Amino acid sequence: MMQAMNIIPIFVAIPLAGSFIIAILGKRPRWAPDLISGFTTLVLLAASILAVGIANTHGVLVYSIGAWKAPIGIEMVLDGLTAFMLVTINLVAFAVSVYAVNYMEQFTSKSKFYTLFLLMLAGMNGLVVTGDMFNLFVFLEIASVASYALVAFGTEKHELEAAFKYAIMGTVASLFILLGIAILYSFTSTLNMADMASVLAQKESKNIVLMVSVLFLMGFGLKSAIVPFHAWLPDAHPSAPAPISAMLSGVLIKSLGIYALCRIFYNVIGMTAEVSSVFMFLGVLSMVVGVFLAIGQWDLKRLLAYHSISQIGYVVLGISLGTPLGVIGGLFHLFNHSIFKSLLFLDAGAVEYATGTRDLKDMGGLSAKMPATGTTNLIASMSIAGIPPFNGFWSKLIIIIATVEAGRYWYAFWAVLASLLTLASFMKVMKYAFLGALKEKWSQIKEVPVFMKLSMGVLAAICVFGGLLIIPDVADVFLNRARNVIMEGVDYAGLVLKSIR
Amino acid sequence: MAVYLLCFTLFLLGIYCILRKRNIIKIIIGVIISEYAVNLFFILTAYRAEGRAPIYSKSAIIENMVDALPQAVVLTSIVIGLATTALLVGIAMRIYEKYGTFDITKIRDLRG
Amino acid sequence: MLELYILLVFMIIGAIIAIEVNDLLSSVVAVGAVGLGLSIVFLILKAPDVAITQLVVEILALIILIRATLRKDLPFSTSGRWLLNTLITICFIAVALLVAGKCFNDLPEFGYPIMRVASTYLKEGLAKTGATNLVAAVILDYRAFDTLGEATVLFTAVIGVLAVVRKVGRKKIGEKVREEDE
Amino acid sequence: MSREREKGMSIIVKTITRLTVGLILLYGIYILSHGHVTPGGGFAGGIIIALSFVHLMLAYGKDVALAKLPKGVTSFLEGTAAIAFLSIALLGFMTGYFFLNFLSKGEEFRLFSAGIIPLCNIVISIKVGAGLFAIFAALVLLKFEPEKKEKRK
Repeated sequence: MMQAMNIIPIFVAIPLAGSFIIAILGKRPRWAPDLISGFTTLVLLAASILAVGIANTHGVLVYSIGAWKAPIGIEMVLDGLTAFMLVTINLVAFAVSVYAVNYMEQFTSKSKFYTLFLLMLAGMNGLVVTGDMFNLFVFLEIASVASYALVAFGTEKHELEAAFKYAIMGTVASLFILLGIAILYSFTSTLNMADMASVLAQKESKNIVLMVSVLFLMGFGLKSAIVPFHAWLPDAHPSAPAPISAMLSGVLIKSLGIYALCRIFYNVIGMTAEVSSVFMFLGVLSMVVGVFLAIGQWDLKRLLAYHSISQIGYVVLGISLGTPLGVIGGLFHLFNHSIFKSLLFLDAGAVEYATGTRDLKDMGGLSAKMPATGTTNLIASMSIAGIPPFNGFWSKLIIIIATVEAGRYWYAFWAVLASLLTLASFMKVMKYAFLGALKEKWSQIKEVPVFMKLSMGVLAAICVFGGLLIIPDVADVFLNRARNVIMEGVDYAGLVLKSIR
Repeated sequence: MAVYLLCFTLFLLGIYCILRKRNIIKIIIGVIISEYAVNLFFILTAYRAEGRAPIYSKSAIIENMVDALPQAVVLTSIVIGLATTALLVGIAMRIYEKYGTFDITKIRDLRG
Repeated sequence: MLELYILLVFMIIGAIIAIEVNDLLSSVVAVGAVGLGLSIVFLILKAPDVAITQLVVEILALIILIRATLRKDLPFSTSGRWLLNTLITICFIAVALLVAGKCFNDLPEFGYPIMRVASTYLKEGLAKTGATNLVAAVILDYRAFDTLGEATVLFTAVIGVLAVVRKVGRKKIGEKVREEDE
Repeated sequence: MSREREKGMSIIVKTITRLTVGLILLYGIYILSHGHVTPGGGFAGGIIIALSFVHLMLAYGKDVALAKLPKGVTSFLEGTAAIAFLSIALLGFMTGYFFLNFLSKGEEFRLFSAGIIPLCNIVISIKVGAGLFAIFAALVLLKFEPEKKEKRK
């Protein structure tokens, strides 16, 4: 038991150590940042796969930092949902880290890039692993501050502007969240999530729960770019360097936004019918608005960014249904979306790397010159559009079935419609960018270097075989564990507190 | 109660400044004011009537100390606020360098 | 607690001046006044650690902000439909205050916190950690992990600022760019 | 920025700075080393130390201050202090728990008491001082003028 527990602080300590070492070493020797970052993310990936096994055998594991038992000290909690998020985050991070070895040659100060990247990773891992309300805020800030700087990393006009917009909105979101935490602290007089949930269960107050729900909805809604709060995303995500776009769209909005929303609303405050219907409505709204805005775009990365909003809508819809099938669909779509959206952004980065443009009208026939990029992009496009047998199909299917089962026929209709529009939009991408005749001016371009191809290949393979995750035996280890955490709701408190004693 | 409301008013003033002002530095000032308000709110919840600071001293026996936890939390959030402000000012100065203005009505190449 | 109310009103007036005045330097100075007021409020509320930190952070933040507002040619504009937008925001603020007022009614009364967890710190803090300053005991022992996170946020901001102020962001592949020794 | 500014301010300011900057630095060290006994601590102390260098920079111009504390040194100090803080946490990890206060608590009210708390304070103050000075230096060195635009005089 003790041995297994010791894995938990590793998720924060290793990326922090990696980033500090890179910061000290600087750029001498030149290969050191690449190596350290790749090694760190590889270790983290291995550890998170191990964590899935540990969460399976031990159930809920609690690590008390500094040997102070909750609620006095800070707790780290490893349960099914945490392990699920850790695998998602670290898988994408590893692929991105490999990809960046070649891609980031276009930018100066590669060591600063890796430092910020690992800090962002540490922030996300810490946020997912923690069991303390204020600690969650601190790690949220680490990840956000690192991401503001990374969006501005190119230091061109548009990048700075997008970064400023993103930074202001992100800071306002953080302030809302902190105010919510302050009100909750005053009411419950504790900061530990499990303890807070048990106090809230005993002590009813409609007004405070309403106020705190609104604050958290605005705060985490801004972080996860659900529709009324989405204005920053289409600027910020395309402006970042491609590996960071992949991280932001792939995992950052999910761990900072969706995961935190799930954890707080399901496990701490307790989900009510009104809140879940608000979430469902916002989810459907994001789904439809995102896809309609995406269709008209000609900038490849901007188009992908709008699709992120739309796909986040599916995740929110699935999770907020609250039925076992809906939650599992939402979580599965969260995982799938991380994979294929990262892959799409990496492909867009590869196109930009080879041709120097992001304008779809300018491209054409690139498949002939860049077969690896073309193939992986085709796989990812079919995944996001929901074509069998790729992973996106299965998760969308589950969400739609769950919606129909719950009697929300209109929502199911909109989900199908958004899926069709997504298909149309990605047919446009394939047609203009990769298929058709090669334009004269692109006759000299070359396929991207080996590390970029490698990471795109790995992600594409997961897209193809990702559907296997819902085979019952496999799902029992991975997805069902995460679903159980959400479904058990405020009983979370009891489980965690029991596991401390 | 009235104290809480005054503090919340300060928070809303900051938010108003962020939403309505069209100058980058003013927006940063709005963020700073809101941050102050949230920190103040935390400390207000910690206050205990007739309380003493949570520090022991050799000469006096102190009972009735105020809540120490929010003070620690606010120390953390003050420094986080400073870090965010520094980064925002850094980005703002670079924007000034590129666009030659702090006015965001003139800085809108990106339309979402 | 009359002085508390006076200071709070002073801070609100300072904030309004900072928001509405049309000169950036004056506006920054007004924010400084608000911050100093806040620092005194912290002292009144028996939080000397926070007061010291707030004071020095305030000074540094002001210096940084003044650095950004040194230039004179900073144009100022208010966009159109001023009246309508202001009315909407004031309505929004009024609604928010109303909701918040209801919510704050349910909070423990000012001056009488519940101290569920904190009483443990106050009772056992000295014996268990050896620090007479209980705030230090909380930030560096009971909740040291938060402090690690906080130090990391600052580290991130430093690296972020250094990354953002680079003169040349992009280069051609293989090209050597002279980077200043950062 | 005009030429004058780079050389620093007037002789009066310079003289007073020479007298006070040491005191400010000393006060910062006092605040940080007594963080566990009296109000203050690593963060406040670190910021005061950074402020003493900022003070020097404002009065004497950036060259003098950067000669005293070059940029390479600040970033090295910052990274090293960060690593040191993490190692304190990891040393606790080796002896049982992450961030375990593994040193003896000592006698109350003494400077050397409270286990790892004073150590953390020192490390944090180095980190905060170096980091904030690095931020300030970076912002001062940034040429704060619009590009590709005639200077208005």
